[in-house]
Amino acid sequence: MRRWVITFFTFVSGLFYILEFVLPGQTGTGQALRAAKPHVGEAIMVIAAFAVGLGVIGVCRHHLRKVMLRQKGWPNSVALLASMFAMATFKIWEKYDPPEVAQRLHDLLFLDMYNQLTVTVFSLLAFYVASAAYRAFRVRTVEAGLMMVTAIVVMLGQIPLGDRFAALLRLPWTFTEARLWIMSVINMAGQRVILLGAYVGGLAFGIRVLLGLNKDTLLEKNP
Amino acid sequence: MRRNQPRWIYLAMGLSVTVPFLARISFQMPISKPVQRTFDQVETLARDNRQRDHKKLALLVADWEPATMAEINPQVIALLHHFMSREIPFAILGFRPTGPSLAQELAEEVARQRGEEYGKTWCNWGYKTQMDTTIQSMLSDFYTVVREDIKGTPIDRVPVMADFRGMEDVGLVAEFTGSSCLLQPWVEFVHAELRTPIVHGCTGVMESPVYPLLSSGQIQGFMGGLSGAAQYEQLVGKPGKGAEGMAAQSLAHLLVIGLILAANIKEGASFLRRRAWRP
Amino acid sequence: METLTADPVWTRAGLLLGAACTLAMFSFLWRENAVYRFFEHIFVGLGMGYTVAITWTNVLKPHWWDKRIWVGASEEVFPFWGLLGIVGLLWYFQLSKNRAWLSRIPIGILMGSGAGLIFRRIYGLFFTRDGQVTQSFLPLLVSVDPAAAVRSWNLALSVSAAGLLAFYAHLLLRRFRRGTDLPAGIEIRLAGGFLLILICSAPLIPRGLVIAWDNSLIVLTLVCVLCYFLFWQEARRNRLATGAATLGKWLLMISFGATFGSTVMARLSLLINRAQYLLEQCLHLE
Amino acid sequence: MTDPPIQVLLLLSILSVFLLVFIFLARRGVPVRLRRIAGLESIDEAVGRATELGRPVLFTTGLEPLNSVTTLAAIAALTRVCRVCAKYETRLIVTLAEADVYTLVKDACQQIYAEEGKPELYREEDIHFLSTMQFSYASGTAGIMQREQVGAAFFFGAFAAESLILSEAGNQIGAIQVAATTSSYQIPFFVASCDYTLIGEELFAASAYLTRDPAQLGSLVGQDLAKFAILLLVTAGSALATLAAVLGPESHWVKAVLAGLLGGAAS
Repeated sequence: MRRWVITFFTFVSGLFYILEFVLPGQTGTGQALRAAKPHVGEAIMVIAAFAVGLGVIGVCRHHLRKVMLRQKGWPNSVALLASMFAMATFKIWEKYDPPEVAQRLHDLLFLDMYNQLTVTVFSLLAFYVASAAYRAFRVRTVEAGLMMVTAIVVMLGQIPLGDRFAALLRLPWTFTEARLWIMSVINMAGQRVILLGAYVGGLAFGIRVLLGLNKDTLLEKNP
Repeated sequence: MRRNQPRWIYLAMGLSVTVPFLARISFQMPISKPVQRTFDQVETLARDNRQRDHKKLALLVADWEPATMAEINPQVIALLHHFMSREIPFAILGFRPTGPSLAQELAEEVARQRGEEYGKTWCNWGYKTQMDTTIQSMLSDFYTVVREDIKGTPIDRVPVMADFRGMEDVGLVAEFTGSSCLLQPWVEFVHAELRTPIVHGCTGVMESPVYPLLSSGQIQGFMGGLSGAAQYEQLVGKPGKGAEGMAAQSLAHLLVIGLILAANIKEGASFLRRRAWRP
Repeated sequence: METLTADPVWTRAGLLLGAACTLAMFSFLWRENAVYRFFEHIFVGLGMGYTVAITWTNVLKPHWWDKRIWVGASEEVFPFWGLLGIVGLLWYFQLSKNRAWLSRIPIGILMGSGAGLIFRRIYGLFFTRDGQVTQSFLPLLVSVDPAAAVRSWNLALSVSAAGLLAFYAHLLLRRFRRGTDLPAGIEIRLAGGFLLILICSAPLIPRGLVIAWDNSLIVLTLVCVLCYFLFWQEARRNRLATGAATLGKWLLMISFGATFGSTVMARLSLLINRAQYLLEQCLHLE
Repeated sequence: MTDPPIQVLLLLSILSVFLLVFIFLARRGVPVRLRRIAGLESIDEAVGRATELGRPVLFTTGLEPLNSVTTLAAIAALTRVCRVCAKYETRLIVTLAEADVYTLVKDACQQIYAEEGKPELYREEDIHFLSTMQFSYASGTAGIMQREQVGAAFFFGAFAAESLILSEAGNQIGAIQVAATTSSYQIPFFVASCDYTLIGEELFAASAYLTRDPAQLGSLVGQDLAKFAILLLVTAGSALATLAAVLGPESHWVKAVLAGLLGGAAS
């Protein structure tokens, strides 16, 4: 019964977009569906937006418990909750003509803290690329070898020094050209197949979703 | 030494990106075809706009997040300089929460340098959820999906939007993102339907999946990573963060290549030595 | 919301905070530590708070909340205001133990719309005039400018030669390790045969046409990589198909090598941006 | 909105019919056999090696929560690894980045150990929910790998930038590593640093193979046929295009066929 209810909603919302695609749009039902489309789209946008609170509730539950029970690292949880509420408040306030201080604080939190933190976290990876290059990237198979050679050519092709290097070696092509060629011939075809595989997989998944044939862990956990 | 080996490598990495800044080395980049085509597409829009009564908008799709700011921001700044110097009005829209604010920040910065102002040169449509259905709806009826701008002004009261009827008045989509699959809906829906030209800016990571779309002509051009930004800056004549970083980029690349080669040579040599000693 | 003018006190505070955040995160390279963990929590909190705020101001408020007064008031009637709210609130049954299945309804609606749209998406991406499949109908022979042909030929030949060399190196290596001699697999014969056919057929080609090396390689890659991603046992009965699949895996590896190279650039760019920030904005070394 | 040409609609419905037919055939009990997947067979080998060395095995399911298809496929592989570990009496360590995955995995592992008749070997403290934060999760996993000196490591699921941190840690301690991911831009790093890598869709094939879920198996075969149909289309299309080039400007009929192929789209 539950499965039927869920499949019904899924199927109806899928069918809307399938019919809208398949039926000729100038007359009859097709025309009506096309007229309804912006409103359906708006409704789906709103439904998706409602999910935003779930993450907040999950985080609050987890971290509030940590703070209450004084578990290890609870001051971090306080910081997390405080920064979350501060950011949300100042961002919403921003829309209602806040005093200058509030706006400055918003900029401080968003531009000077959030942005810098994110960029730095990801920049750590540059160090890992370097150390892994030395410690992990061993050519063990012909596949890895092909990959490494291509990678080195591509890397030389994306820096200005690479072309001078090619001129020095008197190669008949520059690395920039070689990179573009690899990218737009072999890489292009390979990626095209990956794209194709993903969409055919998406089609198969979509059909299973519409017919309710996927295993649903949530339903099986609470029968 | 062995335990601290990664730390030595980290140090070498740190030095290889800081030294070029202090030494102030700079390079000219060869312009690659995809970047040149991006530039040409914007020029085409500017030329067409001059012959039209209603100028078409360029739509800057801001789908990047602070994590990829380092690569995307220089690209966007260069493109915004290009838009403003050619008097192309533009709009900003995003399907990632932080995107529209980051784009707004950059637009304000460039506008300050050029003496333009919000509302007359550009409009920010803000953040929306559910990309695929939302783009579909925008194609049918734009004003259902975009009701007010990022500051809460009803969208039809923003001066730059005065002549705007719907997506057919978008002359160019410039999509910037650090995640895969955010470009494709624009191709599948907007380009397939209205044949709107699309240009793209992406991080280096996402560069290789873009080539199929470029070679089929579904997107007209793109710039990838910091080197794409450096090339576009060169084309626009506004050297910025991209060009500045290329020297450091070169040195660090050489370091990585050197490390890969060194590791494999070491491995190969020890392998041969072991073999030679075995009876 | 007016644009603020620069204020030295605030600017300095901002830079100081930014630099502190940057250095705290970099301290992770030494080892994971308390300062790093503290800032990481702040980072997550800020991100979440931002998303909530922007979802409210840009989506829920204009598209849902503001419309409650419009019901029946204007031609843009939106009578489903209440209903939509109820469906949206169903998400929160995920928190209940016994009624969790109700939260499957909004998920189902979203997934269903995605599944329904996949048909239009496949059409738009693959089968329009400049679609991926349509643009794969490439002629293997074209009339081109001779100079360009020679150039692309050079490249194609260098890459194939590099591939062959890599393969023989691989054989040699395996021979060293295992002490056995392995015969060349069907895939190498396939690749060699393909090149040979192309080269030998050159004199047979009508005048004014040349082999389109790039196109041939693209079609070869498409076919071989597609063969690699076939999983049904029956599809692998044929030795030719198996060979094509192995060749496809190699070609795929070249494609991954390209990804590898550009990913290195992406990672380095982030670090370079940090160097710029710390050196120029915080320390004013300019 | 313009209407799609009839040829495209026909093609799409043929592809959908392939999928539907094979899903239903498989659900009816028609056996489906899949090709050999090298990485999958290496599971036994890797666990065996760890057992010989007397070192534990590590498994991790990536960043995405339970509603992602990739994570579900990874959990299917985990059940297999867990079964082999129970058989060989090797210690299994699991690290996770999502709370909902944690509850599911805990129950599943306990059940498998019970099924294999060795419930006493199941240790709840070896299943770690580390953090939803990407880098804490990665550094936590890398730390466990180094402390416990794992002999084999399995990285199955959706990974982002942390792929390198994990596989480098495994490399340092000389573990045999198997990776499987659908994040195509992380595959190169896994290929470079792991012993076996399942590329993209191979993960789903592996999951279908291991769970024997008829809907998944059937749709895999349907997908194969759909891909094969597109392969034929591409071959035919480029043969026609070549023919058009050989025949030169007089080749009207070839051009007409080419144009008709996808409803005027291919001209």
